[in-house]
Amino acid sequence: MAEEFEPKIVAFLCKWCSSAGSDLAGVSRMQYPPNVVPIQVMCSGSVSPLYIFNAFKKGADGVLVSGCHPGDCHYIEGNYYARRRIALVKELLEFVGLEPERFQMSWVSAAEGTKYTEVIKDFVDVLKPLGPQSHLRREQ
Amino acid sequence: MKKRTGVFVCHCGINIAGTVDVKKVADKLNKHAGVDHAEDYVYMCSDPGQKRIEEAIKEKNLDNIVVACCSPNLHETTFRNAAKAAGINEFQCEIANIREQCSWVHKDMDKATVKAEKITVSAVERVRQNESLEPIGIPVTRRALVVGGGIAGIQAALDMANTGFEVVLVERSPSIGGHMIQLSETFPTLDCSQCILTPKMVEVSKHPKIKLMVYSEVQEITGYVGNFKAKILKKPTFVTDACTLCDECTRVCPVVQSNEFDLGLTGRKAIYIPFAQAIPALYTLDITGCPGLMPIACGKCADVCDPGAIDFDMKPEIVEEEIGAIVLATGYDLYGKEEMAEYGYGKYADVMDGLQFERLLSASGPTQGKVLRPSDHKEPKEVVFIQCAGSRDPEIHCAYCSKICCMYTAKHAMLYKHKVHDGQAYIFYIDIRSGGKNYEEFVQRTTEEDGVLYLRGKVSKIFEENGKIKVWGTDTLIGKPVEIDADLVVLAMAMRPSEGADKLARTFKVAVDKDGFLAEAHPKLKPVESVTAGIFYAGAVQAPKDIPEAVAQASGAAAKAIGILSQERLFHSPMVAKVVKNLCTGCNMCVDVCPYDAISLEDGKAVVNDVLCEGCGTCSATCLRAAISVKNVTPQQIYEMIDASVGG
Amino acid sequence: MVNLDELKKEAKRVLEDGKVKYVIGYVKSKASNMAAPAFVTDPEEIENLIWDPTCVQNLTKFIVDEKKRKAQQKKPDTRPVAVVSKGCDSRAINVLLQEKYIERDDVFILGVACEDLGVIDEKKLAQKLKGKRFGELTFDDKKNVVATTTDGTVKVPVKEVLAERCVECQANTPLIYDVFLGEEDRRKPDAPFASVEKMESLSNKERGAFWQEQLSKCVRCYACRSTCPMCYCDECVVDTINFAVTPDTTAQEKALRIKWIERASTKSENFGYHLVRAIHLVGRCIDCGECERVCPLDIPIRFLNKKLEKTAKELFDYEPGMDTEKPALVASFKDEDPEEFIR
Amino acid sequence: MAENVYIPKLAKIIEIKDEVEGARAIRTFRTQFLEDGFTHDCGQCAMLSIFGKGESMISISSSPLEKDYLQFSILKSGRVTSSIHALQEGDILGVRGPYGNSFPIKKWKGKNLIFIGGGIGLAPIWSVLQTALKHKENYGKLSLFYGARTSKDIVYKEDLEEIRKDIAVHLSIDQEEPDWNEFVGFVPVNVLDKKPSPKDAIAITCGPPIMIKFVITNLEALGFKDDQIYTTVENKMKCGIGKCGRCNIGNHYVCKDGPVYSWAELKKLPQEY
Amino acid sequence: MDKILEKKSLTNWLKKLTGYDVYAPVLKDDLWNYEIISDGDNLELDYLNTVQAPKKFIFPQVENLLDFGSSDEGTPEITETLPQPNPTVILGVRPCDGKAVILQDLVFGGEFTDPYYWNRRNATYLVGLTCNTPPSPNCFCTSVDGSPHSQEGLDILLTDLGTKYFVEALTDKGRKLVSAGQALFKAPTAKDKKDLEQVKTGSEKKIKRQIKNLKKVPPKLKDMFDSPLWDEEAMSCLRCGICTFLCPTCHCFDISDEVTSSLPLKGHRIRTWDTCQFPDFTMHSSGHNPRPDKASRLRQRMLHKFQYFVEIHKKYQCTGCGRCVSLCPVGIDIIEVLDKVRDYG
Repeated sequence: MAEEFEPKIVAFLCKWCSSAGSDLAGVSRMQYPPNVVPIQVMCSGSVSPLYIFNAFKKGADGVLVSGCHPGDCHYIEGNYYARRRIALVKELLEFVGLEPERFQMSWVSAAEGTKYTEVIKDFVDVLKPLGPQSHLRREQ
Repeated sequence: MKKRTGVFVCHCGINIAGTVDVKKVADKLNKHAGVDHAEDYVYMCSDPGQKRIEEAIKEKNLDNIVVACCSPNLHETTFRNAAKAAGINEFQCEIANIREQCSWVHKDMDKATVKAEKITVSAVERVRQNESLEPIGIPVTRRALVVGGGIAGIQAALDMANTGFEVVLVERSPSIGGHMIQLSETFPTLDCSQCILTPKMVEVSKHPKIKLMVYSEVQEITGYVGNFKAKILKKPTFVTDACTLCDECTRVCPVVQSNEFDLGLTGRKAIYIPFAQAIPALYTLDITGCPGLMPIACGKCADVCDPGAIDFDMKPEIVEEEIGAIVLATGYDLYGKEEMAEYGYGKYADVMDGLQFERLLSASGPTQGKVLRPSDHKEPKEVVFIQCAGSRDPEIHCAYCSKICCMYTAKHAMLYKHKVHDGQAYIFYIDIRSGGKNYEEFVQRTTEEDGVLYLRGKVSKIFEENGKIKVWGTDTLIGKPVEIDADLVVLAMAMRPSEGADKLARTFKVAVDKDGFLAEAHPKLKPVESVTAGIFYAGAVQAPKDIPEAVAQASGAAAKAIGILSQERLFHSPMVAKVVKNLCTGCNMCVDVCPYDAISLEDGKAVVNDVLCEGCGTCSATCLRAAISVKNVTPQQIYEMIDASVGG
Repeated sequence: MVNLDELKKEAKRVLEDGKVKYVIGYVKSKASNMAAPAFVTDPEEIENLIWDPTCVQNLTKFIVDEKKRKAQQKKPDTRPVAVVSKGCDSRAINVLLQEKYIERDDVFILGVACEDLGVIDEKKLAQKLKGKRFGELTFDDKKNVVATTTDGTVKVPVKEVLAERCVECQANTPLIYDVFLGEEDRRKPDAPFASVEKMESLSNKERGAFWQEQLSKCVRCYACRSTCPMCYCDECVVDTINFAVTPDTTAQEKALRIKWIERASTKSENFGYHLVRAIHLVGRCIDCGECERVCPLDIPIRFLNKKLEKTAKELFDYEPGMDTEKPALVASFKDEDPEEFIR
Repeated sequence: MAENVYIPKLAKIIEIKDEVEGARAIRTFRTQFLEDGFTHDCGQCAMLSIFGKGESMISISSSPLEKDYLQFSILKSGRVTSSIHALQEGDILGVRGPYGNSFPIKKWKGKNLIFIGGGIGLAPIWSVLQTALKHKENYGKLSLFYGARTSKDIVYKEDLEEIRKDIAVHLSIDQEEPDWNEFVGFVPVNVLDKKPSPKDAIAITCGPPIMIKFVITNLEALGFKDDQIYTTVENKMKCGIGKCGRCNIGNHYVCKDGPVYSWAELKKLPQEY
Repeated sequence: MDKILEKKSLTNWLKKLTGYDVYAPVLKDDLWNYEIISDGDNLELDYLNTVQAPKKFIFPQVENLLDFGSSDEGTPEITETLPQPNPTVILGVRPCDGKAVILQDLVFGGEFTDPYYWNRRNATYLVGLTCNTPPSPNCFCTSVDGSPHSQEGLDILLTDLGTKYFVEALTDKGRKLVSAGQALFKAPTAKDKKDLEQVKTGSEKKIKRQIKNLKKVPPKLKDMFDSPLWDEEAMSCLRCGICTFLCPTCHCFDISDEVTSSLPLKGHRIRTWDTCQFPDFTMHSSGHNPRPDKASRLRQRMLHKFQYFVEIHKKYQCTGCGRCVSLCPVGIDIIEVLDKVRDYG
């Protein structure tokens, strides 16, 4: 029997909210699939489109950018810039034919361990039927 | 030179080792190119664990280390200090979080182990490109700013002033005292609120280290921890220092406005002193109602003022103050009338909120402490108190618990009963939250000694009929509908951030939470700190609180501020943005996005003020030319981390 | 109609006055049916300038060139250069001003109105002429393009062979100029994003297949980048070397340079290049369409930029090159920016 | 089938020596081929590979008479050289070559050889110098001018002291330093100062382009003819075999037709290096 | 070996070429390009010249030189990746592009033969087609010692004689292809031969553009290294790679390492097209750039093709295909530039 496809997800988590939120999920021993490798960044606003393109190129099946809720940013407004930038990147990626489900953004606060867990669970669920991402992936 | 890296994998007892094969992780890392040492140990954070790290650094001549353990929020400092103790720069230590973000959230050992490896490799790739950095030192202006003159602000100001630091206390209304000065008695001791607060208010006004600025608002804050500059707007009171407090003006003033102090239960003149014990004792001319300003249509007050203290030409004034630390204590407001229309609030005179009821109970209140209902000044015999009016109602109102309502409602009912012995008090509640010293006993007293009737359930409808306020509800304990013909209904309205808190947050560059309260830096470990260094919270500005909590937090904030003010120099994280001059074209985008105004253009190139920069990196994502990035979170590092995360 | 003699007169005047270093305009090309850029220093040669729908190039690129050239010269002539500028090209100048890349005094703008025309698309014309080979193109006063083919001359209304970018043009009149020629006739197209909308209406899969095929053609000659006035960085993610090397650049810094995109013109790298190009032009691309025109393999690159232009307009009400004082699209935000896509 | 010219041979680093520290660090590497290697002539180069980082053309600074190892002295300057610097003894890298022409040492029999080097530019001529030292009987007087920015930037320090016993060594640094007893000033000035005689002499110079330029001017002033001056040209190279086009100057490919030129030959080429 | 092939038999011949990959010009989205054809049914040989020359089959834009990796102990391991291509027939090669292959042979041969190139070259069969009408308005093959019916570099040359092709099998490889479809080919009649001559003489006259006295150019260029002409001509240059990437004779390349996995190390060393027109082409890692501006790079292109190459190989490195002229976005015209050089001073 073929092994079930396990999507690889790169998650850019802002240090103050989303990474802290995922810590909280840990502290609360909430369970979610191990498909995500988190990369902590200072702020969702610091996630350059290049990072996202690169993750897909390197073979990520999904990319998540997660930051603080609007108004809740540790850096006051970094997440507002992120929101705008990510919207544009998302539109572009969809336009060139990447399945929209593969690139997601979420707001997860330091208190939202549950939400983080759900975001990851749902992301994995939505990626599994899509199979491996080959659209932007580098030829091996 | 080739960098030598060491990796230390912590078992955390079985916390990590239970789900992650730590030996395998250490083995894998040992084989990783560039890693010269990898080991695992049961508790890395323990003394012997730290020793192992220090020894390995020395023996193996390591340039940098990764500790794979719990969240960096917990032991990053521990391990960085260990690195420092072993003679390498603290920034040559990175944490791979394989507990909160791995072992605790997964069950499958194989998969969790692979993930832990990736997380650790990713940290290795990051640390290998870390620069050694030294904290940035800045001199400190040893003065504090307190915004808000309620009990929290007063307490914080006094604590700091008594330690010997100058304090500027800014209050936007004409007097300090806040909501506490409006209260009758306080739970659970039934102390007279004014009696315990006024001495503190007087102390503020007389304190040589406190500069009190009432009727003032902070308009702009620039600078950074240790060196803020505040622009404070002093609104004109139109009354000069010549005033002798003779009160003639008030007598002749023809304009009657709603009295804020009594929450509209009474009126006041356009020229007024807020309340008898107001600090400072100064008259203020409220221009919203005064016809006398432009053109002079009235001027009666000026006519009767012997000392000539009325100055219609008084202008707003901007005062600039330099300060080193800030305490925000702007408190709360009650949930708005317009939002609680379902309970007839604002529609029926005899439906009032808790603060209004406080005024009714207060000896200094409109009824001199007699409980008389507003509509007909009769003593209400049946009073319904409704808790959670606006709180704990995520669908329509506020999701959060306002925390103090259970207690003050109990107090209201008790005080009512003390004044109206034959009256009946009903309390609709969801459940009673009486955590706090002597609080539960207090609530028990209301039922046992004062016969207050607690009804567990929600009120479905309130309407006026035959001079009574009909209250329909359900007692969910007996499962039957309840109908009460009340004389007075008191709503324990939700607390919410005082008006303008959102603007305040922007002015001070601090974050607000989803409910509009100011967000603390960490919900557990930094409850007093804001996200901006040097700005602290006291009282209900951060979340609903009762008086002792507000005071405690105020003292905490004061202590934190003193912690800053008592230093010669402050140290700032050196993980700040750095510009590659050659690449910069001076397009100004980084300047536009910087939330801290830390970047400016000099000779057409971006220049970062290290002291202002908080290292968020928004500039680096915006720059099209990769000319700016944050030290130790550079695109190069992220690139390698992506590589490690996707795993080839 | 833009009076060519008037244009020449103005160009000659600033040149003769010594007000400008040279005039950048269009001349007839021997090599191509489209015009060629010309750099005129001799007032006599102003006579060669032309203005017609073959003047496709966005000459703003050469203002960028001039700035780079000046940076290399020890004692540069600091006089401005004059440039013939169409509406779209003038928006490019605006973006350069907005990004403080040039100063207003660096350029003397001879603004020319496209009125109800624009520039022609050679390929559309070729299709119209049903594959007949054509030689020299001229234009009559009835707004026809007159082509000499093997079967004699053929007249085609210019409007029928306008470049897609002109059909969807939102700035047919220069927004910024020192001298303005022609009629101000600001037209607003009914469907400024029609071409993109057509693409959007395809399924995600179909679009994916489309771009897979199109981008696999790319040979990475970088003509699209090279012709773009906004691609003025000294260093590009696709370059192999850091051009911003100075004597004090350390080996470490050079070694750390990231290869975001590999040299190979393979699918993933081509996607990478074009995605980065598109995202770097968001809020900056003013749809002069030159990237697509110059592509020797006819990859419809303009779609990528146009798509983001549409997104910026619809989501953020941002139009590039319209306001030089505004912060850039990605360097600003509004509280009410959409976030339905965020969980 | 002929050997594939693009495939490097693997070689092991047997010795590493720090020559210069700091941002412009120089290290000397001695390598030994794992299997069959190649032999080279004085002045030839080899392409060193760090797999994953790329290749870099480096001149071979050991003498062809040295059969045990190939020596490379490498200035840390870019991606590849930085990763070579990160290698340790025992590590393996790729080497292909040898490439380019060589110094016509056979023609120099009986001549006085004057070596003039600056900075890392000593490396390419070191191979000739070593060869000449081993067969001193073949040549006239040997002398060496060598300069660096500071005394810390001098390469082959111990070797220089060693050869001092045999030949005249004129060291210089650009600026005054305490405890420096030799010449202070640029290399060309030192040459002018010491006035080597052009009679029966060959001058071999290598260093930064600006130094070479002034050395040649000064040598000409001292009466050296164009064919008495030899230097090496360094251009960007990728293939090493005259195909990739990068190092093209006139009808020459420096990797194949260079890097060694007499000033007489070099003068005929476009000045594009 | 001369033969006649009826046009209607072309498809049948192609079908007989089993074991070969057959490519021919195909029109797609207004562009002619070589595509693999499964059968020759829809083949149209009345085509303009393809955008990309057949160069890409022999000297592909990306060539894997070797794979590298590392053993468990961290020792580098390398694997040679010489291509072993299927025999490939390129049908419809214009004579200019055929000649270009000869020029490429000079580059990739010589002292160091390039095995990647030659493996592909030896597996490639070039079937040319005489240009009865110039495939590009900017054709100038006759000015650079070429002609629309040049046989150089081709294995077979077809000439369109209306209903049939005159087939000249020029090499053993060509004869092999013809013999694969032996029965379909007939011997040419005397008339066919006469027709062939007529077509050939006629075709040369149809070439409109030319450089007169090109012979004067190479010696002249020698003294024009520092001429201001280059600055003038390069003003409009965009520094893109169209002229060189699409040139059938340009051969410059880059070698770079592509890491596909860093843990454990895996990747390819690849060779990719590069061009003297890119500013990073000659830049040293120190930042020094011998060709720092557009003018010096434009000069390099001209000098390399019309002076240096001529000095080394006694041939122009240009076949007059006109691609660089037609496709230059700003109309830089090599013909015009060379005219100016010839008449300079």
